[in-house]
Amino acid sequence: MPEIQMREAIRQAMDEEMARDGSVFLLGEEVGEYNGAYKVSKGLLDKYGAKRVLDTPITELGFTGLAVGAASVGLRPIVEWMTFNFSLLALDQVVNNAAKMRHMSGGQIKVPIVLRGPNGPAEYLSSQHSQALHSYYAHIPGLKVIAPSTPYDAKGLLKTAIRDDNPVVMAESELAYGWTGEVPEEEYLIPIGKADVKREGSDVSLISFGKPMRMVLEAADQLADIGLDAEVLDLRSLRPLDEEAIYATVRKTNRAVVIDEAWPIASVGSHVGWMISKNCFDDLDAPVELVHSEDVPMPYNHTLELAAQPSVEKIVQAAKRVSYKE
Amino acid sequence: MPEIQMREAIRQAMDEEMARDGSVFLLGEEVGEYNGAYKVSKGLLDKYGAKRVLDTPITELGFTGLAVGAASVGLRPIVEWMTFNFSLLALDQVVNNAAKMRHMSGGQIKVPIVLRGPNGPAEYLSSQHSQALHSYYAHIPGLKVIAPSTPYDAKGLLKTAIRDDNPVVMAESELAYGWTGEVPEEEYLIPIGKADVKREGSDVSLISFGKPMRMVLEAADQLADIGLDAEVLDLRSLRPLDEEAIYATVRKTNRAVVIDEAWPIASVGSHVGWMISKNCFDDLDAPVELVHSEDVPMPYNHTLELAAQPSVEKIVQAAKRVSYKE
Amino acid sequence: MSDVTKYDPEWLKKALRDMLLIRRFEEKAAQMYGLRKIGGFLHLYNGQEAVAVGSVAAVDLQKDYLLTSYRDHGHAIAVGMDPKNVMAELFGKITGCVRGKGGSMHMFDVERHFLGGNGIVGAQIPIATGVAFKQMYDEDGGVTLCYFGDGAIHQGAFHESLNLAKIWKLPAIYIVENNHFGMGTAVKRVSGVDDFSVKAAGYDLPGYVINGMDFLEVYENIKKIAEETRKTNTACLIDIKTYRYKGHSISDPAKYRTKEELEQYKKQDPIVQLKSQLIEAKLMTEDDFKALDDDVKNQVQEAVDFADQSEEPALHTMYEDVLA
Amino acid sequence: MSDVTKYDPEWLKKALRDMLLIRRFEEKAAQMYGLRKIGGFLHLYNGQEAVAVGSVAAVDLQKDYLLTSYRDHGHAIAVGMDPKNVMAELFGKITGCVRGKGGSMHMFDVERHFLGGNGIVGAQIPIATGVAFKQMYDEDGGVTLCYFGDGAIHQGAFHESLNLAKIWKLPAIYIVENNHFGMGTAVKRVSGVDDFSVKAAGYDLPGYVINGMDFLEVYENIKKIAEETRKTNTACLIDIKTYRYKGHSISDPAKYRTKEELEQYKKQDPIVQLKSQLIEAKLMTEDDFKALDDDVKNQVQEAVDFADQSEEPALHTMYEDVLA
Ligand SMILES: Cc1ncc(C[n+]2csc(CCOP(=O)(O)OP(=O)(O)O)c2C)c(N)n1
Ligand SMILES: Cc1ncc(C[n+]2csc(CCOP(=O)(O)OP(=O)(O)O)c2C)c(N)n1
Ligand SMILES: [Mg+2]
Ligand SMILES: [Mg+2]
Repeated sequence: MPEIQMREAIRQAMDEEMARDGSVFLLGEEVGEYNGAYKVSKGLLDKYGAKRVLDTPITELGFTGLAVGAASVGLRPIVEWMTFNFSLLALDQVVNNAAKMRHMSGGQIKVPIVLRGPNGPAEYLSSQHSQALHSYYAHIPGLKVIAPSTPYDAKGLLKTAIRDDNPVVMAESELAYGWTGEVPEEEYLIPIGKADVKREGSDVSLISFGKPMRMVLEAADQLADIGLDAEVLDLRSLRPLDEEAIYATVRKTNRAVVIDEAWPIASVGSHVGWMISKNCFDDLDAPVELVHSEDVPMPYNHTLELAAQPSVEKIVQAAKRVSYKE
Repeated sequence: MPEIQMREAIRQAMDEEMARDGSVFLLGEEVGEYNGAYKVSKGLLDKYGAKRVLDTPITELGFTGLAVGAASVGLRPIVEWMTFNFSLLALDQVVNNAAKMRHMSGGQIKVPIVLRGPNGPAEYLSSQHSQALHSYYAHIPGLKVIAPSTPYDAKGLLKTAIRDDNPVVMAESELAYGWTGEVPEEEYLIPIGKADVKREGSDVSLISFGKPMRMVLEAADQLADIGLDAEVLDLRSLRPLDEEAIYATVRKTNRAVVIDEAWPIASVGSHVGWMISKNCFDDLDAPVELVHSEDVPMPYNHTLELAAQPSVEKIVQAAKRVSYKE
Repeated sequence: MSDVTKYDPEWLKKALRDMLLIRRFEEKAAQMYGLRKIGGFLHLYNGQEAVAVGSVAAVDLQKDYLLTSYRDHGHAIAVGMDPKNVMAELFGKITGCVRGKGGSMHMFDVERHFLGGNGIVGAQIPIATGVAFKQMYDEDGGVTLCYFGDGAIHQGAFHESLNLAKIWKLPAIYIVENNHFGMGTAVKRVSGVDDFSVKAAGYDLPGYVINGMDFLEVYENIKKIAEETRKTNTACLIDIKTYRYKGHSISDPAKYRTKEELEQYKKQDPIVQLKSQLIEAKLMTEDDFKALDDDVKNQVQEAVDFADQSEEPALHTMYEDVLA
Repeated sequence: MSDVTKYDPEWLKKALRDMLLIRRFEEKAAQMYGLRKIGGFLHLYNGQEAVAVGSVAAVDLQKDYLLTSYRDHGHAIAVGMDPKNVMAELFGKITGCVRGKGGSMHMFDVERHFLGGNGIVGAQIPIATGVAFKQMYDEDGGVTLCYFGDGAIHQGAFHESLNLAKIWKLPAIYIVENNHFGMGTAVKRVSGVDDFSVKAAGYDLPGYVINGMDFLEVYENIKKIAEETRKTNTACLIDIKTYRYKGHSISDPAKYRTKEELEQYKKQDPIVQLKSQLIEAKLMTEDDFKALDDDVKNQVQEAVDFADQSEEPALHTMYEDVLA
């Protein structure tokens, strides 16, 4: 299987779906002539032309709302937000229209839109540009939310998202765009709502999604070195959550650490922590730990910036704590 | 002590602080000539004039941002959002400026602003107008978030909020504006970050905040009838959370039900559920239950609308479940 | 004032009937609210009938679309929705046009190309721009009518949308239903300009002003403008001056305006005007009008009966219509 | 072209020095980025120096304020911030003007009335409007300069702010630093109009166009406009035409424009122009300029040394500056 970058996997998904279905189009800031701020859409303008790959003005609310409207009458827009930080400006259109139009119309309308872009901290960008905002989307009924951690997952999930008749938010990561992984040449789809065991283990469950997954797998390796066999569950989908898979791994290991790069309060991470605590109450041998970002705006200084985020070290420590191996 | 309505308590707090400090002013849609969409600001325009009580155009992003700017140079604005549903349009200015300016300026700037208005479902308003969005604000470092449940708390907390040098979001409730309660004539302040035991009990802890508190107290009465002595903790502040008070009540009763009228995923309610599960692991005799709104957009039909929300019945059932009294 | 004799009398009477139907529907809705059959917000359209009826008459809903705000009963009836389903929606019944999910603010009829019914002030503007985008994308010759209030025009969504419509050549017709107030706030208290059509120039788009109290004036102007838009794929902005007779919503006593101002507008009542024109042109008698009105009242009463007798939605329907 | 002999030669040389200091500072910053002393985004101001220096010279920072976007080093230096603290901020050091919290995009100096440094395109527009609100509230005679890009003007925040400034009579001066591109996007690809000053009429505010490649033209116009604004409390919108020599940020090769276009603008370089005028008027010699440049380069090198030798912030500072 060829090894490709995450950005290429995302591009392939869009490319294949645009080739398959003329109603799919891409819009966003710099997605066309500039080939994307992070080169995710590279080559798509050349291939599909300016009608289907549209450079927008810097108007997140306007172009996101426009895409919601276009979706409500049968097109299948893919909106690229240059980053999720800027999607706050568009949130009203996502929460109050994309997620509500089907409901408000009593089921008459469907809104097949994909909203995607990099989420979470990159590097050296300070507080306005380093926010993991997936919890905002995961909170809202009427949306689906996915957060892939490998090129394989990104391609399969995005293709499914584009074909889904509902609004799907895909949280990517700037730092992960360059990550490589195997992606088959033949077509495949990954269902939304299914978590994936990325590593089997029996001693402790590490549960995460998106960019932190790489640290989580590294932490699992380090834990193996000290005799702790970690199972790693990649949620992949934040709405719906794959409760069955979450409980299955915890029931197997009796210990859980959830890793979410968001701030802690009202996060997907702490929610999963509560779900496990409630539904695996008799199975847990230790409290569920959450490794999260420090509850502060992100500093620019790189040392502080790294210290503010989850790390392999923090994950290892948490796993040791829940295993009473301190 | 005089009994006054919640709206009157909020008005008194604004009135007293405006009288005390000329830099405090109020702006929002219909707060002036119309005396407030829910009559909370009644009489303030007459008393303080159009310079300090400003009717804004319908431009949530603009007037909220304007208030953040005014606060950054020393004024103390109170922004009334007609409802929190519309505050989504202003969220960028709250998250990316109000909550970040102090940080981005390395501590040079303070942003003494209060952002308040009704949050959560009222009645017969369908999905765009019936959202409990406090979790969005509670998620963000750099903000404080309060949610009073009585006229007494509302007045004392709001006065503190207006004097606070940080951005404070106060989640009120349209349905609660008419609730009455005792409020002393003499001045008092309530610190932000302190929860309040609204009812002492020994069998089970009911933990909530804001509008659902009234149901929670009613549920406690019903539980008493069947021999369950519930302690009721009113969080009052959602950021910071009063962890000490939360753990104290759970350590006393060994059972907890959290009630939050928001959707469940990534909510303050499930976060508190996780915190308790983690920090009172050895104290809990049953999993922490969460009573939340159904994970759907709010229907207009009143029967469905009520069924979608927490209710006395649901709270009682949850309390019975955690007490193994089903 | 336009010459009514140019037009098919039956077509004119249909327009008169539509406006009257809206008026009587709204009166009845207000009454039902008083009886607590309806709850929540109820934004009535009395006085503005010529805007919805005149503009809908001027377009072709086979290919054209319309979207508006929460003040949407008039548009719902103008596009031909059965008042029964509109009233049933107000009653929150399963027979309502959106199954009791939306109530007053969210009337939808996708078949008739009426896409709501939006409760967030200004939010329909980008959405409508997207519908026009689809018309451009498919080159189907349609136009999209986007109605919003004099209060909504200050929202950022308006600004972003008009620029998008301009640069992408979208056939959107932006209509300010300027009823002079956003809730209790008079236009002049919150707007830097009196005439909203001047804002069009900021996007290099054409701007127009139309008297919205006259059915034929609305019809003829929108007809001309819509053809122009179809031909040029150039969006435009129209300031239609109108007036709402009732408060912002049913709970608003509307103390912020004078009785004289209200009476001034009532003298130009669109229904009375068209009726007088028809009578003057001998296309109708007072008796004909009376009969028409009785017929309309019957229809509205039938709508109420239908709504009243309809079932409430079953509890499980709460989980429906969330995801496709 | 303005007559330099009208002005105090020392004042002119100070302006020349400020522009040169910005230019050399940016060149050095780019170099330091290459050495990985600086990370993240780095938006350089080369070419636009006359805008910040000319406009700051025209106002009184005892009472006036300014706010801009992430492209903020030029403004920081123009208001008189020590390049040491600006460079140290780029290096993420505790001696940086915002303690290593903000980096390139968030320069602040409250004492000098410079309120950043905002990373969200257009977000400084409502904030600046609020600063002008405070000036109105206190009737302190100040004005607020709000700079933003040609890309930012399409944001809803712009539209909402100008209307607010108009109706509340706020002394805000909205300056589009029109460098012809928002990242890789040429103005004409995303704007319905070429000349942004026309948008002012939509709010009944005055609009102006200024050549931003000429220090004195910027200075004189802003001076006049600021006095007008102070007198009338009427905001205004200025389209200042300028050009950025470098890519959008350091990682952008700027392939979306021609070398010819760039050369065209470099011929009007604001520093070269003012220098030539001074030499022509015999207020300065080539040697004087060389000496000035050496002095500036020294100052920039000192800033680098200072930044380099400064400490990183301690870990616990992460928890500081979050709440007051
Ligand atoms: C974003 C938003 N802000 C505020 C409101 C509350 N609100 C509902 S209608 C209205 C007034 C709108 O006035 P206008 O646009 O003139 O429309 P009209 O009601 O006159 O038809 C307001 C402020 C809302 N629904 N949405
Ligand atoms: C709301 C928002 N959207 C997108 C971005 C990403 N971005 C940063 S700068 C920029 C271009 C801005 O262009 P312009 O306003 O012309 O300013 P210039 O960079 O030319 O000074 C974009 C799209 C952002 N920072 N904020
Ligand atoms: Mg109006
Ligand atoms: Mg630019």
